[in-house]
Order: sequence, then structure tokens, then C-alpha cells
Amino acid sequence: MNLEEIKELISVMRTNKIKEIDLEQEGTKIRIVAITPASARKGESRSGPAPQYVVAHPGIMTAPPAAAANGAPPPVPAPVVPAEESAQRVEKPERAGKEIKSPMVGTFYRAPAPGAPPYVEVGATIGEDTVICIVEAMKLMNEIKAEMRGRIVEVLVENGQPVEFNQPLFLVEPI
Amino acid sequence: MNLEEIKELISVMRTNKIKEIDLEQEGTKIRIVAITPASARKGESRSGPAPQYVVAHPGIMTAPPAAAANGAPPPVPAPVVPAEESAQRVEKPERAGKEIKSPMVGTFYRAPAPGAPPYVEVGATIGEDTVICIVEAMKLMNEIKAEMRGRIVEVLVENGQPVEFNQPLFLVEPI
Amino acid sequence: MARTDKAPKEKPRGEVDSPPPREEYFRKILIANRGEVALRVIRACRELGIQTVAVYSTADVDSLHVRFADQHVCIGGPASAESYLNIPNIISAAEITEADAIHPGYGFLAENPSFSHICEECRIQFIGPPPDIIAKMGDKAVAKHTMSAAGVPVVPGSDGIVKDPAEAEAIANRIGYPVIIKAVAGGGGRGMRVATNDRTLRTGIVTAQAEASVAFGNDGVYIEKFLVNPKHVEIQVLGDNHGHVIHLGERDCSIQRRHQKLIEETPCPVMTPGLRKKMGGAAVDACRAAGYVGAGTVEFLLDRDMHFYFMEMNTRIQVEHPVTEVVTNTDIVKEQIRVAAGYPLSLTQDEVRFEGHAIECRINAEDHERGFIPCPGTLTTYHPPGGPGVRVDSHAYRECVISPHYDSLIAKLIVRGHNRTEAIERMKRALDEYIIEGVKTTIPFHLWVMENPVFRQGDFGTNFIDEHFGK
Amino acid sequence: MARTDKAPKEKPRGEVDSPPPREEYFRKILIANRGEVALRVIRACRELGIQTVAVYSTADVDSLHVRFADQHVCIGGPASAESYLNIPNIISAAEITEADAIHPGYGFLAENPSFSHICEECRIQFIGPPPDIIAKMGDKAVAKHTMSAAGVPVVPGSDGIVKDPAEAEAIANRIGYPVIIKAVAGGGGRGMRVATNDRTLRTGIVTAQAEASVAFGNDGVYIEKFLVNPKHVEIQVLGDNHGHVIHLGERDCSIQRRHQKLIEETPCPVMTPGLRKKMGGAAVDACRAAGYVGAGTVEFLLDRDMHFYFMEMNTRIQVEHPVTEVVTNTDIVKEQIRVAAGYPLSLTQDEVRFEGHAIECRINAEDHERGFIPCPGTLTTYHPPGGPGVRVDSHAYRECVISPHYDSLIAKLIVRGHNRTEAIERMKRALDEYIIEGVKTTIPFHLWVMENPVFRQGDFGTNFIDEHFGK
Repeated sequence: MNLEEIKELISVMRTNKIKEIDLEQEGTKIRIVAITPASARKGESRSGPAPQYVVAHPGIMTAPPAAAANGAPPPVPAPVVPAEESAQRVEKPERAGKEIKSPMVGTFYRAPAPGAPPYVEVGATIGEDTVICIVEAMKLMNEIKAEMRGRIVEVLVENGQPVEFNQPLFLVEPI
Repeated sequence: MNLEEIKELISVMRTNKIKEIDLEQEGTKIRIVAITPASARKGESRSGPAPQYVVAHPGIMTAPPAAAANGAPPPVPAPVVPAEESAQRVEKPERAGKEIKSPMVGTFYRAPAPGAPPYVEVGATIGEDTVICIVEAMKLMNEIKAEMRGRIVEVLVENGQPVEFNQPLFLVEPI
Repeated sequence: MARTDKAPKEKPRGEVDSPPPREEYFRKILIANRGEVALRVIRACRELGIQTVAVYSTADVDSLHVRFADQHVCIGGPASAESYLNIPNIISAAEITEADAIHPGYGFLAENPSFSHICEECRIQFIGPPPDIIAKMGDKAVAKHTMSAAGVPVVPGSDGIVKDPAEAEAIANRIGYPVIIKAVAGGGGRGMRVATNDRTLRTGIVTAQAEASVAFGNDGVYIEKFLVNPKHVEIQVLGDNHGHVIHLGERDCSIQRRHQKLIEETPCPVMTPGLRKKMGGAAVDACRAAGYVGAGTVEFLLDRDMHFYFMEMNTRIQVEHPVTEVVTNTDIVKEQIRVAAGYPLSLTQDEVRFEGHAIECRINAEDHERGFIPCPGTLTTYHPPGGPGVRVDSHAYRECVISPHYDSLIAKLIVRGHNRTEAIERMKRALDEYIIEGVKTTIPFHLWVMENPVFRQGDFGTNFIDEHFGK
Repeated sequence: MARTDKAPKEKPRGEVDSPPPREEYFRKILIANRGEVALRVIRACRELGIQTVAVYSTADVDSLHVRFADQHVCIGGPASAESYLNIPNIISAAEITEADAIHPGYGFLAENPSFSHICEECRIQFIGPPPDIIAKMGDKAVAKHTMSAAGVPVVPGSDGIVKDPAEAEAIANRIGYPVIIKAVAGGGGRGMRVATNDRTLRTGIVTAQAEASVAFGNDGVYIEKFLVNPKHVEIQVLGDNHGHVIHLGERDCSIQRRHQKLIEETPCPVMTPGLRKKMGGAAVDACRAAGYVGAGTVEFLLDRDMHFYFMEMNTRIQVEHPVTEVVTNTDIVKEQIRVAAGYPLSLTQDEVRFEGHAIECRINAEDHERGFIPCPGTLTTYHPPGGPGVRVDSHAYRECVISPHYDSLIAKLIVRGHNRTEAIERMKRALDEYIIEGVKTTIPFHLWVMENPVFRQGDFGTNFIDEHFGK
């Protein structure tokens, strides 16, 4: 497993809100544990603001199965966390710059066709009309324009991944 | 209506948690409005501590009828109020001194027998063993002793009124 | 404790009624709605072992339907047109989550034939009737014609859309004033006006056409005889793809303000078994003739002489469906899902039993003292009632926001009792226990209704609020 | 809208089913209890138009039963002996509030014959059986004798109290080990121990007597054959002063830890109509012979050969009564009140119908990972489930305190489904929706049980937790 594959795994984890991956395969052993809102909250005082119902995660989230199939009792349902302590805050430090968000729901593609080079790579300079990706929705390939000027700092979504409305796609350093 | 009668009316109001009396009778007109927890709360900011369920009133409380019989819609059920804003706080200012509380549930009598003089009057000096009243419970007349030394500042319950456990009966200035 | 049980399985305690293998309906259902109805569908899916996808607008990120679904997808901004009416985003959400069916709830896209059609094209099962049935029964003028053809009495009126004031006037003079002007695409009480003479009719037609054009994108209006203080009585029907259509009795929804229901109950207090059979039979016959599939509601007006007239049909789950569920011990949403998956209904007409009396009060964030104007805001306290015979269907919780973008429904409070008196007393008890702070609610209004002698006596019509409230 | 209805009452819409005049039960009932059962009684009273008086200890000043009652009286300090067991203060509270009846709930004074007797002397109606019936049926040894005399099978054992270890040993050797030692005044699982041989029996008797003396003020103990992993199946009975005794079917309460029930359901998964008739008939016959009045529960053990044995009788409302209410569509607390007021039961045995399947989970503030130790504390979040088929009986609310002075019950979650499978799936759904923070609860334990194959299969006994949990 090379560095690129590990990076992709991490990206998939982030996109799919996976907390932990333990993989053992053909002599390779890897364990990746994400910083989660829950672990970030440890040591917090209970005297803070009262808990609220908040959907903590931006992005398409899959809830853990409601109950363990058998064996030990399932964990207590995930505690609801105050808005400020959601994943967004935890991820903030790595998000310097402006985000280009998805204007629609669909599937994210970095290139115009399979095998073709991506529209943009990290480091690329973009203008307002630069096509930066495609979001496929209802069999239509929608070319998404940057609508801002700057330099791509990070691609936030893996090629071929589903995206929801308003989901950050690229991180851009304005120039 | 003389001062004594008005004072008695006010005392009955407090004991029975009456908010307002409007009386017109033989040329006399009188209106007495109590400071209630609700009116005391007006103008309060909502940003204070979160509301809690609190039984606001010490003493035997009768809730208002749940719904008006007919005509206009009934008022919204009484809002629950934070503990610190209950009747107790509203009444605090008039309660300087120590309280002698009822050790049991029953009917409060100031005198050993109908027509007899009260055990104690306002201004009386009491010792720990001074009998200050009777609480009748299950047909038994229980003499209640002061169990503190001091001077009676106020009699908090009307003769013949029901009292609950821990209900303040007398206000005493320790000496 | 000593454990001496060496062979616990050797002597079974008798026949254990082992459940039949579970039927497979769908793997994953996307709910194209919000609020309490989205939660209602999620609850049914969870109990059936079906995964759920919530879609939500950016205003609803903290909603319970988002929290309780297995997956959730943001589909647009707060305005309904950007999100809950945004067909491309909803279909895309179904595709990226691999949902195999969509439940539309009520309102939004529930009665939109082209949405049902698009689902069909995308091979996503729409949980509701096929597009042609929605089109036929959802257009009020066409539905009236269909019903009339099936022998169901309809309110006298125009045969479909009236072109102009002159045509309307001729019809009105034939059927007699007062008449009511309705938009063919209207619903929920919007787009209706009453005319009492030729003059108000002429101006009414023109205004109604203009209004309907703006509100519904369709300026078609029709007129019908305006009945005086009728009861609104509707029949719940269920149909499947195997030719079965049944009804689950009636609901009396006469307590309305501005044609919007506030209280619903079943049985209707003036209903007789004979009339129920007639109305239910008429609804079932018409739906069978139309090939109806799924849950639907046939709405009638019932006049003082106990004559009933078809008014309109709703081709979806109704807000007030729980009162029917609690007296018939059925789960209408589960039946919708069964039927959409191609299974037959789980019960026949003969198996439908009515037990007890149920009432629903809609707890809205509204100020009943100022004409029921909506009062959006944040709930600072929320404590629902409990105990025997009480059901609460709600997406509310402490600190939730009742958003100005959507309707003002906070909760549906449903009670059931042995009889109407017990149901009314239970409703009063439950309303008294319901603690909501932060917004004004219709709870005090409902308490007033429950004590009103005309309501308690049962013989009230749709004018009840106008006639009795605040007087 | 134009109002043209000049004479709205001239043509009635048919026969309105006007309710009969309401029966007068009591003017005001004092509830000598706390928590959810106090709330349960208040709810019944409100629906019957009866005023209520809550009594409370200084620890319970913020409780919902205090809030929802019409009047409330503080009766003592936090310790039960100072307040909820303080007979003079409770009677005085009834006198000063002019209550004409007392409902004792369950626990505390509910099965105390002298409390019932004092009520009688003070001319306050005790809502429960008369003192002699409580004494006869409440003493376990006497009750067993009474039942046996009425022809009901009983577990083999001592004929009443055993005086000393020698007598116990002789009996144990006749009936065979293992045997269980029980305190005649015990209850709720306290005061029981199992002996497997002469040695453990001898020490067990002495220890049990000492324990019983301290715990119940009565050192009487008796022994009986200890059945291996039986089911705990109980029959709900109702009797009135007019000679009627009926039963409302059975409840399976086998899911217990330390003889304390955690989950109850009806029907019992292994029950057959024939066995129900036999067990119900036995319970009714014995209660009729004893002149039983009010609500009561006859508890049986059911062994693997489907033989049943009388265990004990509870002469009061039971914690788990709601499962029976939801499948029979009855209100047991209202029946208690009717009967106490001298009215006949509102239904006959022939009118009792069982519909669907109901399960109750007791949501306790306990840590199931540490032997179910109580976890008192303050609830920082409280959001109960809702929707179809869900009933919540609870005195909990956000910020309420689960006090270490009393039991750890936070709520009873009751669901009903068409069949056991639907009820289990609904229970899982409702447990998933239940959000309680601030204390540990039994919710995760219940979710585990609902998924357990032995539970789902239905053939489990009272050893279920010992055998399967945490293994």
C-alpha cells in the first residue's frame, strides 16, 4: 500500500465519516483513527451550554447501525453535541482559504471523462469561468465553474464520490 | 371594613394563593392584587437560566382550573418558572428572621380552645419549650414547641388554616 | 443464584408462534419531505427493517428527521422551491444513496404527477399512485367528473373549468346562490371564494383566475353550489395492484379555519352504520373504477339532511391519518409501503374493525387570538404529554426552531377513548400536560373547543369557528 | 365568508349519540405515592373529572405529580418513612384537603392492611381491597393456603411459616432440592435466597429470618420448591362489590434481574387459549372465593411442562399494568376508581377482547454493565419517543432529578403491535428514539434483549439474564 493509496483511504474516511479503519492484507497492516467530534470533546466540562440536537457532520453521513446484532449491548446512542463542537470545528484548522461548494446534489468527477486528466490539480490557478469539475445529476454532466479567482489548495472530495448541496469541493487560496 | 378585616383578607389571600379580590358591598369597594410570581417575572430577560419545572409556591396550593368553562379560550397553562423566581423569592423581603416550621401536616390553631387567648402574640418572647400553637392531625391536638429562643415577629398562618410539613408558622427574631 | 439447569432446551414450553419470514419491501427509502411526516415515514421504515434517507434544506439541518434517518443529504436552500420542490436534487439524492423508493409524505411533491413520472423513469419506486391516477384524481374538476361517472353524488356546479364570468353566471343562476369559486390546482383552502350574487360572482371569477395563475401556475377555476355549514367528512381508502380497494371508515374534519383543518375525529359524531356503508362504498367503487393504488382520501360534504357530495380526492397520506390508525389498529404508512412494493393489502374490508373514538388536535405555532397568524420561533421548553390513550406525532424538541419557511405545525396530538366523551376528556387532560414555551400555540384554542357545548354535542359544521369562536 | 345560515339548528344531521350522564365517583382523590404511578392516577382522575391532591416529600418538590395535581401537600422529609410511609401525615393531608378517597399506587402503603383500615376508620375510601383481603392475600404464606384451598395449584413447600432450620430441612428433604426461602412480608425480589442442600438451607433460614426482621419488621419465612428457569406469568384480575370477578389475560414477566422485572409482555409468547382459560379461571375462582375487590394480580410460575403454580398475589395496581390496558383497550386505574366508589365493573368477562401484542420496557437509571447498579442524577437531556403504537408513562423531564431516595425508574416505555414481531421492531425503534442524558439508563440493555435470538424466539424463563446477558 503506497502513500497515495493511504491518502485516498483517509479521504474516503473523511468523506464518509469513518472513525477508524483496521486493515490487514497481504503482509500489510494499517490502522487509521480519525479525530472525531466525540474524542475531541473529552475532558470538556458539563457546565457549558446545554446539549442541543445538532447534526454534527456536514456531508452525506451514514449513521451507525442502531443496535449491535448480538453479543454485548450496543453503545448508547451517539450523544448529541453542541453546534460549536461539531466536526466542522474539528476540521477547521486544515481549512485555510475559501471553499467552492457544490451547487447541486450528484456525483463528483474531476475529469471530463474516465482516463482524461483532471480539470484542475492542487496548485492550479483558476478564474471565475474555469471549469473545475463535473457534478453528475440525473444522467446530466454539469460542469461546475469556480466563480472565484485563486489557487487550488486542496481537493476535498474524491473522484466519483457523491456530494450534497453546499458540500465543500475545493479549498482555494484567493489571489 | 376595618383595618383588621382587611389584614385578615390579605392573610387569607396569601394562605390560599389568591391573586386578586374585587369586592363591592354595602357602599364599600375594595380591590387587592397580590404580587404573584408571574407579575414579578415581567421584564425579565429570557437569556437567564433555562426554565425548569418548579412548584413555585410553598404551602398548600390549589392550581387554577385547567380550562375556562366556556366563552373565551382559557389562558395558557401557567408557565414554569425558575426556582429562584418562585414565590419564595418574591416573599423573601418581608421575611426577616427565623421561621418556625410545622413538623407535621394538620390544622393550625393559635389557642388551646375556641375562645381562649392565643398561646403567643406578636412581640411575645419565647423559649425553647414555649408552646406556640397546636397542629391538629388525625383528631389529635399536637402542641408545638418553639424549639428556639426569640421574639415573635409575625404569625404566618391564620387560625384554623391547614398547614403542610415544613410550612413556616411563625417568624421569630432570635434574641 | 445456583444454576442447576443443565439442559434448558430439552422440554419446550409449548408451541412457540414463530413469525413467518419477513417480506422484502424495499432496501432503502428516501423521504422527500420534512417535519413530522418525514419522521412518521422513518418510524414505519425502521419497524420494517428498511433503511432511510432524509433530504433536508439548509434551514432544516438540525431537524429530527435528519437525525433519525440512516443517511441524510442536503438538497438546497430554505425556500421550498430550492429544496423540497427541487426534483433534480431529490432524484440525484436518491441516486447517490442508491435508494430504491421515494416516499413523498404530504404536501410538496406528493400530488405532483410529473414527479411520480420522473421516479418511474429513473426506476425509483414512487410510494403513491402512478402518474396518470394522480393526474386524474388530483385535478379537482376531472376528479369530480370521474366520481360523477362512477355514480358518486357530487356538488352541483360547472362541468369542469369555467371560461369566463358569463358562463359562471349562467351556471350560478341554474344551481342557485351562494356558489363557491375554486381553483382546479388549489388545495389546503387556498384559492377559494364565495359569491352570493351575480355581481360578486363576476368580480370573484376574475380575481380567482388571477390569484390561481400566480399561486398555482394554472388559472383554471370552477364553481359549485356553496353548501351552508356542511360537515367535512372524508373516507380513507387503500388500494393495491391486485384489484383490492378497501376503506377504513370516515374522519370528521369540520373544525377548520380558512379551510384548513385544526381538529379531526373518527367516527364522525353524527355518522350511522348505514351512512358509513353508503359513503365508504361510494368511495371504494369510484377508486376501484379508477384503478386506484395506494392510500387516498375521498372528501365529502355532508349537509344537514345527511346527503353527501364528493368534493375532492387526495392521492397521498393525509395529515390526520393517525385517528384512523388508532381506531382501526392499522398502520397506513406501512400499507402504503407494502402496496408500492407490489404486495397485496394486509387486510380485507371484512377484517376492518372500528374500536373506540379518536380525536386529533393540530398543535400549531399560531396565535389564535390574532386570527391564527403563524408565530415561528424557538421552543424554549418542550414537554409532550404521555400516559394511556395518547399518541404524539411531532418533530419538535427543546430548542428546535419552528421555521418561517414552512408550515406552523409543531405536533399532532392524538387521543383515543372508549367513546367520544372519554376521548374529549383525555384530550383535555393531554392538552393540559403539553408544555410548550417560546412560541404561541393553538393549545388554548383546542382547550376551548373541547369545552364548547356545540362541539361536545357533535352537530357542528365547517362554520364552527366563524360562528362560535371569540363570540 | 358570507354567513347565510339563519337557523342552524332546524334540521339536525341525524341522531347525535348524546353521552349518558356522568357517574359520580369521588369529588377529590389524594394520591399517596410519587413518580410515574402518581401521575398515572392523576391522569385517570382528570379524565373522570375528579380533583386530585398530590402528597410529596421535600425531595420531590419539583416533581411532575406535584405540578399536575390540583392541590399538593408536603408530608415530610426525603426518607420514605418520614413521608410516603408516614400514615398520620398522609391521613391529615387527606383531611385538610377534604379528599374523600386515597389511591395508594404501588409500593409504599399499597399493601398495608392497617393503612387501609385507618382510611376506613377516617371515612376516607381506600382505593383497593378492604384490610382483611389485603391481610389474607398479602401474606404470602396465607395466600398460598387460600389459593390451595380454592383448588389452585401451588408450588410444593412449607404450609406457612417455618419455625426453624430443622423444620425447613425436613420439608426440603420431602419436596427435594433446590428450594427457595422467602420472607412472608417480602416483595419486589427482596428477602429471597435459594438453597441446594441441607447446609446452605440451615444457614439460609437463619440469615433470611434476620434480614426479614430488619427489612420488613417480620421475621417469618417459608420455603418452597425452586423451579428451574420457569416463566413468570401473572393474571390481571378485577373484582367489584357486586360479586363480579374477571381477568384481563396474562403478562409474561420473566425478564428479571434479582427477581425484579425489567420487561413485561402480553400475550405470553408460549400461551395457548386453553391454558389462558385454565390459568385465568383459576385466578378468578380463587379471587371470587376470597371476595376480592379491586385490581389485583395473581402471579404464577409456569414450568417447562406447561404446569402452572400459584406464587403470590399482589393486591394493588401493578407497574406493568399498561401492557394489559393496551391489548384489552381498558383503563385499569379507572376501573379501580369505579369499583371503589361502589359501581360494578364496566365490562364482563365475555366483553374482554385481546388485540395485538404489547411489550413494556422499564427505563431505569441503572448501569447494566455494572450489575444494574442505580445511577441517580439529573437528566440533562430528555426526549421521549412518539408515533404509532407507543405509550410513555413517565414522571421525567429535562433537568429533573432521579433521586437516590427512591427507585430508579425513569419511564415505562410500552409499545403495541399487531403481533410480537411488530411489537419488538417497534420497541427497537422507540428505544432508538429515546434520548436521555445525564444518567446511565437501561436503554442499551433493552436494545440488546430485543435483538437476542432466545428472547425473539419467546421460550425464555426467569434465568434469561443470568444465562445470556454479558456472556
